[in-house]
Amino acid sequence: MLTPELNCSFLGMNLTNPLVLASGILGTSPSLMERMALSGAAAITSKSCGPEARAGHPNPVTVAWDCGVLNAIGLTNPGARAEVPLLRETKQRLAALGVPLFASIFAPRLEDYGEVARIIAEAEPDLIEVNISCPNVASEFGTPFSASAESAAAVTRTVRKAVNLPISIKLAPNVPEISLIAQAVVEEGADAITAINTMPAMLIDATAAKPVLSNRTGGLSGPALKPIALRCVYEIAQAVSVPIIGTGGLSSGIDAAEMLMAGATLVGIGSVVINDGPSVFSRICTELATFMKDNGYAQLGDVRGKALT
Amino acid sequence: MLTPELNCSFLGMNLTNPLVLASGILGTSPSLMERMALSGAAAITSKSCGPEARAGHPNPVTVAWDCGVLNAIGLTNPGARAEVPLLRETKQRLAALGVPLFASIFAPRLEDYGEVARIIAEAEPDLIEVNISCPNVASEFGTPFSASAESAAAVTRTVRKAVNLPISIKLAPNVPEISLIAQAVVEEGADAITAINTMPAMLIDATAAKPVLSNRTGGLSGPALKPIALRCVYEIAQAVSVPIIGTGGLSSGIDAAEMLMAGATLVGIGSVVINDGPSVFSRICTELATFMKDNGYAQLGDVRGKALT
Amino acid sequence: MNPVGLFSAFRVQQKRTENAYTCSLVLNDSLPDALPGQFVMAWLPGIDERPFSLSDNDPVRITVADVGSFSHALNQLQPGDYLWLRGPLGRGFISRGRSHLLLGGGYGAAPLSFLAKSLCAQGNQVGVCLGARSRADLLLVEEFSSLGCQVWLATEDGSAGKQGLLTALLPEAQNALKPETVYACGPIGMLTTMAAWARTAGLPAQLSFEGVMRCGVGLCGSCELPETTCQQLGLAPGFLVCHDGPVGEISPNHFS
Amino acid sequence: MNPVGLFSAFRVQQKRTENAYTCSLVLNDSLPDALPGQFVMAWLPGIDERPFSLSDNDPVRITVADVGSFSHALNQLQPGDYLWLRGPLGRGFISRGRSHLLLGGGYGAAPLSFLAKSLCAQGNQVGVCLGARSRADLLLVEEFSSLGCQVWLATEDGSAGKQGLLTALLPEAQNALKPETVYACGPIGMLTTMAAWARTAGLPAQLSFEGVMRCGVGLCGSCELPETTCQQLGLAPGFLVCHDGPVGEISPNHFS
Ligand SMILES: Cc1cc2nc3c(=O)[nH]c(=O)nc-3n(C[C@H](O)[C@H](O)[C@H](O)COP(=O)(O)OP(=O)(O)OC[C@H]3O[C@@H](n4cnc5c(N)ncnc54)[C@H](O)[C@@H]3O)c2cc1C
Ligand SMILES: Cc1cc2nc3c(=O)[nH]c(=O)nc-3n(C[C@H](O)[C@H](O)[C@H](O)COP(=O)(O)OP(=O)(O)OC[C@H]3O[C@@H](n4cnc5c(N)ncnc54)[C@H](O)[C@@H]3O)c2cc1C
Ligand SMILES: Cc1cc2nc3c(=O)[nH]c(=O)nc-3n(C[C@H](O)[C@H](O)[C@H](O)COP(=O)(O)O)c2cc1C
Ligand SMILES: Cc1cc2nc3c(=O)[nH]c(=O)nc-3n(C[C@H](O)[C@H](O)[C@H](O)COP(=O)(O)O)c2cc1C
Ligand code: FES
Ligand code: FES
Repeated sequence: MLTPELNCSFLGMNLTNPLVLASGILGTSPSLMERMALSGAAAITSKSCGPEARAGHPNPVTVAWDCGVLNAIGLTNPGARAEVPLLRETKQRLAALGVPLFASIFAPRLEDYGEVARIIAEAEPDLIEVNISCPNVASEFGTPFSASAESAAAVTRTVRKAVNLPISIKLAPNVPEISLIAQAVVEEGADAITAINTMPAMLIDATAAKPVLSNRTGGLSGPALKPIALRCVYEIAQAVSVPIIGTGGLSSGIDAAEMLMAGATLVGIGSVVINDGPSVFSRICTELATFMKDNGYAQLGDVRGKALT
Repeated sequence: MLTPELNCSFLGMNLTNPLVLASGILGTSPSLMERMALSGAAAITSKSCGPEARAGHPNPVTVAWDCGVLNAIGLTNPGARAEVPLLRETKQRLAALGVPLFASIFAPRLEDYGEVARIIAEAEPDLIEVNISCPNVASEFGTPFSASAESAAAVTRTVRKAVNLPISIKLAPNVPEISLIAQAVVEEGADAITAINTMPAMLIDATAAKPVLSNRTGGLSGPALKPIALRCVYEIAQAVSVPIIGTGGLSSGIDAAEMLMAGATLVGIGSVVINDGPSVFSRICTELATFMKDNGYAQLGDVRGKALT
Repeated sequence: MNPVGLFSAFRVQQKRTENAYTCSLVLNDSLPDALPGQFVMAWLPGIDERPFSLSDNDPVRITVADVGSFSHALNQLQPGDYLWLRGPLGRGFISRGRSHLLLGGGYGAAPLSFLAKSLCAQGNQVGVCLGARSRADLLLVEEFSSLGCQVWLATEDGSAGKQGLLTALLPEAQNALKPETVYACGPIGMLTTMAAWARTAGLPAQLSFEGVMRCGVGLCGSCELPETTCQQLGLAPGFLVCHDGPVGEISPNHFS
Repeated sequence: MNPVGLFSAFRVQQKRTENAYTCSLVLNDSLPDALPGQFVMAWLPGIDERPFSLSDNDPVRITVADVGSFSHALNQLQPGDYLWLRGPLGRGFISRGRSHLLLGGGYGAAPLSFLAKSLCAQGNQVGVCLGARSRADLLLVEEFSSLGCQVWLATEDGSAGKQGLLTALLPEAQNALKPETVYACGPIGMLTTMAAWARTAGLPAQLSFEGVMRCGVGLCGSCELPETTCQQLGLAPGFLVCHDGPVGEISPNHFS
């Protein structure tokens, strides 16, 4: 059999493979984003950016163990205005490699989403990913907009009106029925859905008798999240027909194949960067190609949605 | 330092330690329940029982790996009427050991909860645990009652009216704000809260290109669930003052201590039974006592809620 | 948790017909650290999942009697087809002594062939009693012989070996072999008869039980042996076939 | 994922004052497989968490200069107090050749003491250049001497050793030692000067960098070396101090 084709099309963009760097992993530095594109990330999502500069939470902000990662970085970002030149620079470097840039945004209030989107649009990213699901700022911002179909739809409407770029809405796993929220945002014009963000969680150090993170709670990612993410994507794929960026706990090419089978068009790669470093993309690509070859899949389209039927 | 005291009081019952067998683990057979009480479980929760007999889902119903367990047993039970003699026998055997019996119930419709509770009350369990959060019957029963404060409150009201026994409501992790649901059920008269049930999840076998469980989705338990459970209990403990049976992913005495520190009064032990078998309770008790001794805790009250402040 | 808890995909390498309704499926790999008496949960996606003893592990082999829809589907598999297994699960046989008597009723011969192979490889003396309805139903007879075991047969219709029940072979085999331990796998009636005989003979017995397997890892409780069986055999009540077994060890003293 | 990612509780076994604002905390255990040059994230619950190099690992020791609130809190710890660490993190020094020159500015001496100990234990020839503002600021001088290293000193005020910057010691040390590799830890200015000198001398250099550590495991991006620094030193852009470093290796050829 011939080498399987990993290239795929996503909202009119042509990607060399389905792997996308997930938002927040290694921030927004042009050199780091470029480094991951060189390693094989077919698209790059930048760290979520909001209206104002934020330093993020004090240390500890991350712990990792064999089942996953807990983080509460706290949406560290330079603020939308200062982010624009950074994204421009990143976009330019990525464009040279044929890699699209997805710019992630968030806002504390509904009204701000439109404004942040408009500012970030100046950097001309290929897509705006709308983070309505960061679990690590609830004490400041209140319940995330991902909590209900209504609030998720309201944010989508606001961003949809503000910009002409493709938008993907990033959903949270801690809801009773994620497919209803997916339907609501698609009805408001979301071009894609990114699922999922981290799951709100906490680790306590028994000897210290204290939560490990300074923010006390954090977001769970990595292997422990995979079964949750697969289930969310599986449910969303049955409810809507827009493409899904399936994200959560993927660490191998086999994991990526499983996510595609659950109905994802692209797969987000995040916490596994801990193990391999930025070069993780080339490993996962190779593994995915090997899996496809061994199992007689000629192209990604044959893998996609296979577990749905 | 003296040997730490593990005994504790829970809704007027005196328990020799804080470990409770979680519902559904090893069913409702009197001999198995007795076996776990003999190994050190200080209280036993029976498998959830509903109005009618259910065979449960076809195989595969469980897979386990290093980060956790996925199950979709499908609420196998003999129906409330047939359950009563089983529970009577269990209650009698446990009473001889000074171990209380918590009888878990569920129902597909709101109306049925009262009826099931009334029937099960005939067996005179020490507490009725109201399972409103099983993720594995959604395709038959619709969204679980744990999904909103309103539906959770409605079930609590129904059961509260039906029986005079203490009741604990078992909550689900896949909600945006578990503390609001906890408040709602306490307002309706819940004497305790059990948190959490499993997290809805899915595993796909890439080679088979199919979900592994016959029910497709299942409930995630075991180590992957621990950080989620700790966070839920931590949030509930800050919102209500009734005792909490903190359950999810605990595999050691240190884990149990962490759960107590998050605000639990008792700790539920479930999936870890896979590793040690029914004798797991004695190991966890010993580890908890050792931890307390090493860290200068004389009694459970000193550990409880320690991470809240 | 349990590293053997996820399915691995195997391929059928060879299929051997054992009798009119039983085949052995030889797969393309072994399972790490599998012991005779342990079992696997075999899964055919979209069909079902059921427990089968390992009848060999070099590579994995299962010997399947066609008794219902899933075992029928397994009997239809052809070389090259996929089969998914999780395991090895449960506790297997533990070799005690140097001379061993194995008793297999029906497809109970399956785990015993793996046990016999391992015992013979260690230079032990092994005798095997096999029973079935008639000659055509006997399983793995040649395999045991070619391993060097002494073999006794019993059939209900007398078409091979002694006419009657398998357990009727016990006195003769004991005389010939002077076993230090007896091992048995087959229908529950055969197991209890064997246990009673072993008690009288003052021999420790290892019995491989069956139960309805769902989780296969000691979580769901569905494979519990009936309390009366436990009492009868002197096993602690609440015996879980998947976790405490499938092999239960019965000392001649603890029998009641 | 990363098994070193969770905190372990240690206790201070011994506290040694190194100078007016620096102490070494000797803990009650070692870290498995820690290498010289690797670091730990040290956590005091309710206070903060910061990176520190291992200055020894038999048992763990960190050498802490009091420069701000967290390092001050560490300097207040007493024997018996708890300290939580996750690690060892990052990439450490790699011994190349048999003769080694180590260059430590300020608390940069800390990881070099662990390196020197390990190099000397393997019978290598080790020279150490240490620099500080004045005699009272020098760190671990006796420790290096007692390991059997040849030691050169420089102070800005001339109160000990040569007056001037540490890097001024390089020609003399090179002449005496003929090192095959140079290793340095200290302020970034010192590292770049050292790197320039190493290029001229045709020697490979291993430099231990600092960066603002948050995750410490290569997830957050906060410890990236400035792109200009990477360019200047011939490192690939996007160098993450916690993942690619703290020790970066620079060959004399790749320097631009
Ligand atoms: C530990 C163990 C080892 C076994 N080893 C072998 C073996 O080596 N070779 C072999 O042919 N058979 C073996 N069996 C029996 C085998 O599992 C059953 O024959 C098989 O499950 C029948 O499934 P079916 O769909 O073909 O039949 P069905 O029509 O479903 O049932 C036929 C009979 O199989 C049994 N059965 C049904 N479901 C289960 C279940 N989930 N778990 C266990 N038994 C069930 C019941 O007794 C039932 O009456 C073993 C069983 C156990 C418990
Ligand atoms: C890999 C590495 C190894 C180190 N090894 C040692 C050592 O062995 N001994 C030693 O005394 N110091 C060491 N440091 C420096 C030490 O981490 C800082 O001195 C310490 O963080 C200061 O914290 P503070 O709260 O006391 O001071 P602050 O008042 O917070 O800051 C003082 C200075 O410390 C630095 N700093 C602040 N926050 C961080 C952070 N999160 N990560 C890194 N640096 C920060 C900044 O340069 C800041 O200007 C090392 C740093 C790194 C990156
Ligand atoms: C350190 C870290 C920072 C993150 N920051 C963001 C962020 O700023 N915006 C966002 O939408 N998601 C953020 N996430 C979530 C990831 O994009 C991703 O959804 C999640 O980690 C699950 O994928 P993974 O298991 O592959 O890491 C962050 C995750 C981690 C681990
Ligand atoms: C096999 C299995 C069956 C379960 N059955 C029930 C049930 O019938 N009712 C219920 O309320 N919870 C049930 N649960 C959930 C457990 O009681 C517990 O809440 C969950 O498994 C988390 O705890 P653990 O991680 O310690 O297993 C079941 C869990 C498992 C693994
Ligand atoms: S099959 Fe579930 S406990 Fe044995
Ligand atoms: S500290 Fe987070 S990437 Fe280095």
